[in-house]
Amino acid sequence: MSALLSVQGVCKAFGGVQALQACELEVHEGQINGLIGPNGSGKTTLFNVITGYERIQQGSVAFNGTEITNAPPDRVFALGIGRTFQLTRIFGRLTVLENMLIATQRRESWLRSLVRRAGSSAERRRAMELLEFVGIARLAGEPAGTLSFGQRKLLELASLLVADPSVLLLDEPAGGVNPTLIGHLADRIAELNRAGKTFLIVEHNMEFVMGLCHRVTVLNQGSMLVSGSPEEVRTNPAVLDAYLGGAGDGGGARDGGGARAGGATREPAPPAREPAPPAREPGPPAREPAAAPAPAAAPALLTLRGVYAGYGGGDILKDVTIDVPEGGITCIVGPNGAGKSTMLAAISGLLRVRRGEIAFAGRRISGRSPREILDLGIALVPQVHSLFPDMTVRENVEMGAFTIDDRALVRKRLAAVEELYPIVRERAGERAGSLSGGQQRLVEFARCLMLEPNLIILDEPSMGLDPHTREIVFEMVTLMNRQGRTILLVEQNARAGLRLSTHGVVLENGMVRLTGSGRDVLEHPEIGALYLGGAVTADAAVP
Amino acid sequence: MIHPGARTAAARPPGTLLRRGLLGGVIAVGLVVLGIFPLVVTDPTATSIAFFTVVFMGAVSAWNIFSGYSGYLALGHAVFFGSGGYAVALAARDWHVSGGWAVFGLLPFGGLIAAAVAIPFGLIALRTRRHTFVVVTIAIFFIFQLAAFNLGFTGGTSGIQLPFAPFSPTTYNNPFYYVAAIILVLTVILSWAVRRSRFGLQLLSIRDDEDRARGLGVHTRRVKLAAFMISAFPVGMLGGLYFYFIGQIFPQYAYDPLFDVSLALMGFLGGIGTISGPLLGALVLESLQQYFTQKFSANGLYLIIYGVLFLAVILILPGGVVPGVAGLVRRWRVRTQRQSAEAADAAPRGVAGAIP
Amino acid sequence: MKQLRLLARACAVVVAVAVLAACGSSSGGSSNGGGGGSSSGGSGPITIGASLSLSGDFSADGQAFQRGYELWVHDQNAKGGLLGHQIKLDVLSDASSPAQVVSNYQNLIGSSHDPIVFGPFSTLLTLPAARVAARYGYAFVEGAGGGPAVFGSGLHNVFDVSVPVKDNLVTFARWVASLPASQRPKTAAYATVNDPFTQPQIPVAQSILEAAGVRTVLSKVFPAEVTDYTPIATQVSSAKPDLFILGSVDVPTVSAFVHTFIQQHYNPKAFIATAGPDQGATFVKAVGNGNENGIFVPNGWFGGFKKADSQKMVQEYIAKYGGTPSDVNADVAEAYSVGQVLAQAVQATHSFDNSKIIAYLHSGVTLNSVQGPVKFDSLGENTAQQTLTFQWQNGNLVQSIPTSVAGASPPQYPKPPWGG
Amino acid sequence: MSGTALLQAIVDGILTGGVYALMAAGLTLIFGVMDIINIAQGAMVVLGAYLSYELSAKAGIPLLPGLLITVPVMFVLGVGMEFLFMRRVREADRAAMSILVTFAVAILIEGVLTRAFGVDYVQLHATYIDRSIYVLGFYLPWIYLIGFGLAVVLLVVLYWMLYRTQFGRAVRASLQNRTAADLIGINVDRTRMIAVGIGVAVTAVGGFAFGATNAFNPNSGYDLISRLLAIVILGGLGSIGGAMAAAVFMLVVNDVVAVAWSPTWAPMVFFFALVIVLSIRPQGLFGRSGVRAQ
Repeated sequence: MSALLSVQGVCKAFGGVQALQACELEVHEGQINGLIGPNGSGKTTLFNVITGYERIQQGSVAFNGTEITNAPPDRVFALGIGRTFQLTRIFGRLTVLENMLIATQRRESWLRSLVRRAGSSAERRRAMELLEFVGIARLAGEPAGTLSFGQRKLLELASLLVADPSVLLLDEPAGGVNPTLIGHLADRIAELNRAGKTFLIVEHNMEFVMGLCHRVTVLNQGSMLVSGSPEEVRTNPAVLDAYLGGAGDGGGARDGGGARAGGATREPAPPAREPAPPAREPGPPAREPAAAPAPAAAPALLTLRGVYAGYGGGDILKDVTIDVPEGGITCIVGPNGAGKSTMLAAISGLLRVRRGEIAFAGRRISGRSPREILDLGIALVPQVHSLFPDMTVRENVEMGAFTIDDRALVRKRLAAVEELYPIVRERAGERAGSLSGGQQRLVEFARCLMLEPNLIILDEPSMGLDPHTREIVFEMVTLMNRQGRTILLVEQNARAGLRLSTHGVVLENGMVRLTGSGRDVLEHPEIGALYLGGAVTADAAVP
Repeated sequence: MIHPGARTAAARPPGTLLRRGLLGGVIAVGLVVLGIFPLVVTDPTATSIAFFTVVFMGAVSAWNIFSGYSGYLALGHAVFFGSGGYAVALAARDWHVSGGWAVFGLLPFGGLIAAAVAIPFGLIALRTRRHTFVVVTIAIFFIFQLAAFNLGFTGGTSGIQLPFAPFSPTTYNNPFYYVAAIILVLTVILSWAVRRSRFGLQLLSIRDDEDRARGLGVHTRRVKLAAFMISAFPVGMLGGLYFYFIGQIFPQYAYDPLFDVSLALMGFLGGIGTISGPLLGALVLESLQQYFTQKFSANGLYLIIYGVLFLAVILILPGGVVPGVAGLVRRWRVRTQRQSAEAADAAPRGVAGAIP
Repeated sequence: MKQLRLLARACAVVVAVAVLAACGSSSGGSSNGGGGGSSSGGSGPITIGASLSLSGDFSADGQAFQRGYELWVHDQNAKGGLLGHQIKLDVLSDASSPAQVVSNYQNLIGSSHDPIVFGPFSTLLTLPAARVAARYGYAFVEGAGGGPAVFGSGLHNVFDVSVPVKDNLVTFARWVASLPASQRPKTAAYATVNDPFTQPQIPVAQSILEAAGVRTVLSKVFPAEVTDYTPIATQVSSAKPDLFILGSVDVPTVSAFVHTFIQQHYNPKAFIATAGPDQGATFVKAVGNGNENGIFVPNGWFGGFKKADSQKMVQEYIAKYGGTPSDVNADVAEAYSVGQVLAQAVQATHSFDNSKIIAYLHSGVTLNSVQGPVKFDSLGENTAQQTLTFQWQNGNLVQSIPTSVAGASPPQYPKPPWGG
Repeated sequence: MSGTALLQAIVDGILTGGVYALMAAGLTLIFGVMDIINIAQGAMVVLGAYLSYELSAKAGIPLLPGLLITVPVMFVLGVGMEFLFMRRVREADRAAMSILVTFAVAILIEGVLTRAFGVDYVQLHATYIDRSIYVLGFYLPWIYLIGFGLAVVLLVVLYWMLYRTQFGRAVRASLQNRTAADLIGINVDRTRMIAVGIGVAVTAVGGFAFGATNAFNPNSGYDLISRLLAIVILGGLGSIGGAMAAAVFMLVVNDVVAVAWSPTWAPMVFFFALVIVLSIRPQGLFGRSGVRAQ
């Protein structure tokens, strides 16, 4: 079997940092290739090089025998290589359907394209089918800018499929997508693959990668570590060491790296939970959301009562009522577009609450400015990068204490945070923008600790992180919790999230579907099937 | 998001029919007004102002085809206006074209020259983006203006005279008006065609995320350059017409920075990226400006009135008149929907159910 | 997306109607104002229309012109108006924009039916305006459209009461040439803005001076919107010519050169600027008290002009706007002369019939104006009047060349030191 | 063409560059840092000049001390402009809409000035304006030295404010990532308002320098704006030092060409240089590419 896409000796450096180091990669026709590796190992850079977004001085890229080194993106696409982006990129001011009509491999003159109507009825039909497939057909008429993160990812993939390229480069297709959907995604990828499509997939979800891929390549520090069948890779000590981290994780990867990561962090956890022991008990299994779990032991720190909120006058949250018990970790799960991020925005004051009330430690906070809410001790770490890319790491962290004028206090806190997050000291002088995804996460955590908040709200903390980093992040979450901070968590990696948590909330279509202790939710039969995805994926995927 | 979305989708078919009808009606009325204006209002002041207004409506629509759809803010279209003007003036002089209708025949030539100028202009300017692009267009604009001053064949500071048109003074403006009106209609049709074409969609995708568009096989360079040329052509024709009407072309008026700004202002005021926005913006601004200048000329008073009106509009409708109004309408629709929705949504409360 | 287009179109129509109405009413209103004047002998007021740059690039001159026109109207009405009609002035503003000028003259002639129109300011606006007037067969008497472009245009109805621009510097040049070789400047430098008003003047003067053996050490043309005058001015001052001729259209240009010369410790024996020094007090304010002295400016007229009607006008001006004779801007006299010439033509032809007026003005008669005699050639240039050259002496702008003119005070040469 | 003449031209260019830098400093702050294209910058320079004129001519307050009054006045103007209009403009089309607002502000300023002062030209006067010192065969005019000095001082102050103070951090933060800025408790609206205020305030100093070296009237501002924009972009958006360098570069090119060749071609040569530089370095001489999330 000849290599359809081959990368040879590619080097790429940004400033001093060597992103790719004599990198080799072979993608064989008709295969699903996994590309894994720690954050900052150059996976995305490699994608950019292949698709012509980054120019290289050394090395070569060949597709189907033709040299495409440094070919412009449009040419690469015309040849049949399509790609998605880690931080999804869609056309915000166009409607979802219009987004679907842009991709083209037709080499037509602009004059021709000028007289051709955008989207023949056939094209539109195809577009709707694909939207149907990713499950956002009902949004066809909406401006793409209004979609939730997960929905954007799906749209991005769908808009790519329209032009049906022969090779698809997917950058974390499962990141931020809800587990059930990941299942369908895997099925479809497998199906497309059977239809002859070749895939190169960057993904941190081991369950996904190992179950789906015929061949897995591991990058480390800009060059290929190993390449082989999932089994070979999974059992390769070098990989375990460099990437999968926590011993024994490899074996159970099929059961979900995330789950293991969660497991790994659970061991140190129990003492952490002392502040709120009752939460560990199964507790009265079923209850109205109004009544917080174990009210006596853990009074609700944050309460939402019949909250309505949304953008552009429309409601996304509808009559949401939740209690976040003090000292616990509450995890919110639910499908994409269920309104999870919207809820966090409403809590932190970024979004106006139209009806209902949010109270924190007994004080009404709905209707207050982000600043006031911050001062009350609520810190939010949003889903996508929230650092100031152009400032140094140190500056970024110090900015966390922007509202504190007492320099001495700031210095004290900074020292404390540096204790907890050595990276803040190690990379103090570097531009935050130059850090890898995982490192940025940690810096964001560090920054939100500068105000020593009582409630920390984390939106998808593990998104886009390799298993190893993810473990660290989860450890940090439990650690912060152990230090007495209440955590409110939105986690797409639902299993891991819930294992970590004392309480779980399931959100659907902007309404609370279910509340209970973490374990209740985790083990609830129907819920599990619905939102947590199962081992389904892998089986379905094996051709 | 989802519920309203579903509802609108459901409510669309009857809505569109109604809208189509109204739209057609309004377009018809617009065309009629455009067609009979100088016949109804024979007053030369009015027709003269109408002429300049129509010229600007055309020019802004053309500008919008590039800047509005691609999102690249060009402040150099005076280059096309002036080049078209000079092309027509020189052609009329050197080919000894007698005044009258013959000169109108030269306008397409002016347009072609403008489009030709757009090629090197675009090749250089379109390498840059955002603010840099804005300033590069300004710079190139000045290069042309200075060239017109310093090069011999432009007649330098004395400019070039265009032939006299032997039309009767009382209806003198009408031929010019109607030629302008024709160019305007064609430009609007072009704008509409672009908007619904595959090409237009590619332009819009460039506006939203150029790199991603390239990644989806859009030949961004070519598309942008093409759009630049397309929008240059009508502006060049209108330039020729404008200076034929004025009778003399001077460098400082051919390449007038105020022209650049005016296009942008009219476009933004009406709302760029839409078809009707530029028309509206030019219609209001150019006519009011000429009217005010005549009436409230006394020491700077008209400037103050003009400025205040302007700010008032921006205050009420930030983001341009057309999008602004649209936004209000949308919000109003959503609100009404929500009221109806609330009744329905009252039920699901129970769903937040306990585990059995 | 759809309903917004709809709405926009709706608005568009509404506005269209509104504007339509506005124009309609405007024309209706003003036509009542100005109409009917064309009948000679009646006693109703007669309206004279003009468009002036009351804002924009030419606003300074435009407003001076308005004063000139108003003064003339006032005087003429005092004398009983024109053919028994009181005169009403109908001034519209063009923001120094050609498009506006065209609309305005269509308004004045076509809509308001003003039987007579006067010219706007500057060659740039005179041309488009004159063409409109020509269409209607109107005589176009103007005072500030002297550029060759105007006379080259083949318009039969244009009459410029001022001296043709290109001869502006001749008087001065001849005087310099006439100086005894010992005193005559050895070297001269020329700098001019590229403008239809100034550019034609320089070569004429230069040829006369070079013929008289005055060596040209520097000759520069600079753009109207110059970024920085200093390099040119410094270059002049380091060339140290005895004579410096500056082709300027406004005060800032002259002022910039003056200040740089002072800073560079350079003081030419003679310094003439084609426009700017004629702006009276404004000029003095700009260059700074005392620095104006010794600077020449060519012109058809000056505040201290020993001519009965001129002095009368100046007194009225001062009575109305204050200041001293040297504060009176030459634009005022140019505008005033336009009125005078027109009045003589109307009285001679005893009608407001523009064709008769045009014929009369072309007939080669010599008319009178505050600026002196006026006699038009076939192109509409004023051939009768000779250019005068003026000089700032002890804070006053006085006529100095030719010395033969009544009340001329001899030129200060060489120029006194700055501030002196 | 003698060497000294060239040298003289370079010196002139550098000194006049200082004056232009003064006028552009405010613009680079507003345009570069706040993403507002301020068409009114020219009009504001003229306004500043008139304020200085009024104080010195009518109230008899000398020019330089007068700045202590004109600067705060202009600050208020800027704050008002931001508060009333800018903040109502959506993030997405701020750059575009700001053109509308600032143009309206520009003609308002022109209108008011015309009513207040008429259209006759005026110029600022002070004993030192016509003085100059003799150094190595060159006469260096005091006013330009002062202008240059002020420019340097202003540059340092602005730089310090932007990169060394908490406020400066807030300004940069709210530009780089608005949501994050909100989340860490920065009052983004207020920060923007003050920043715009400062940008307009420093324009008062530019007005002084402009008015002392040029005769001006209410519509002298229009010729300036395009050059100031060019300077800001060439220097690199938001780079204050860049603006200074670009201003000097522009004037030196202009003056040298004017002397060595012809003043009529001087601006053209500069604009050619500008286009070439920008098509090679779109982010400008001192701008860092991708300062904003694109």
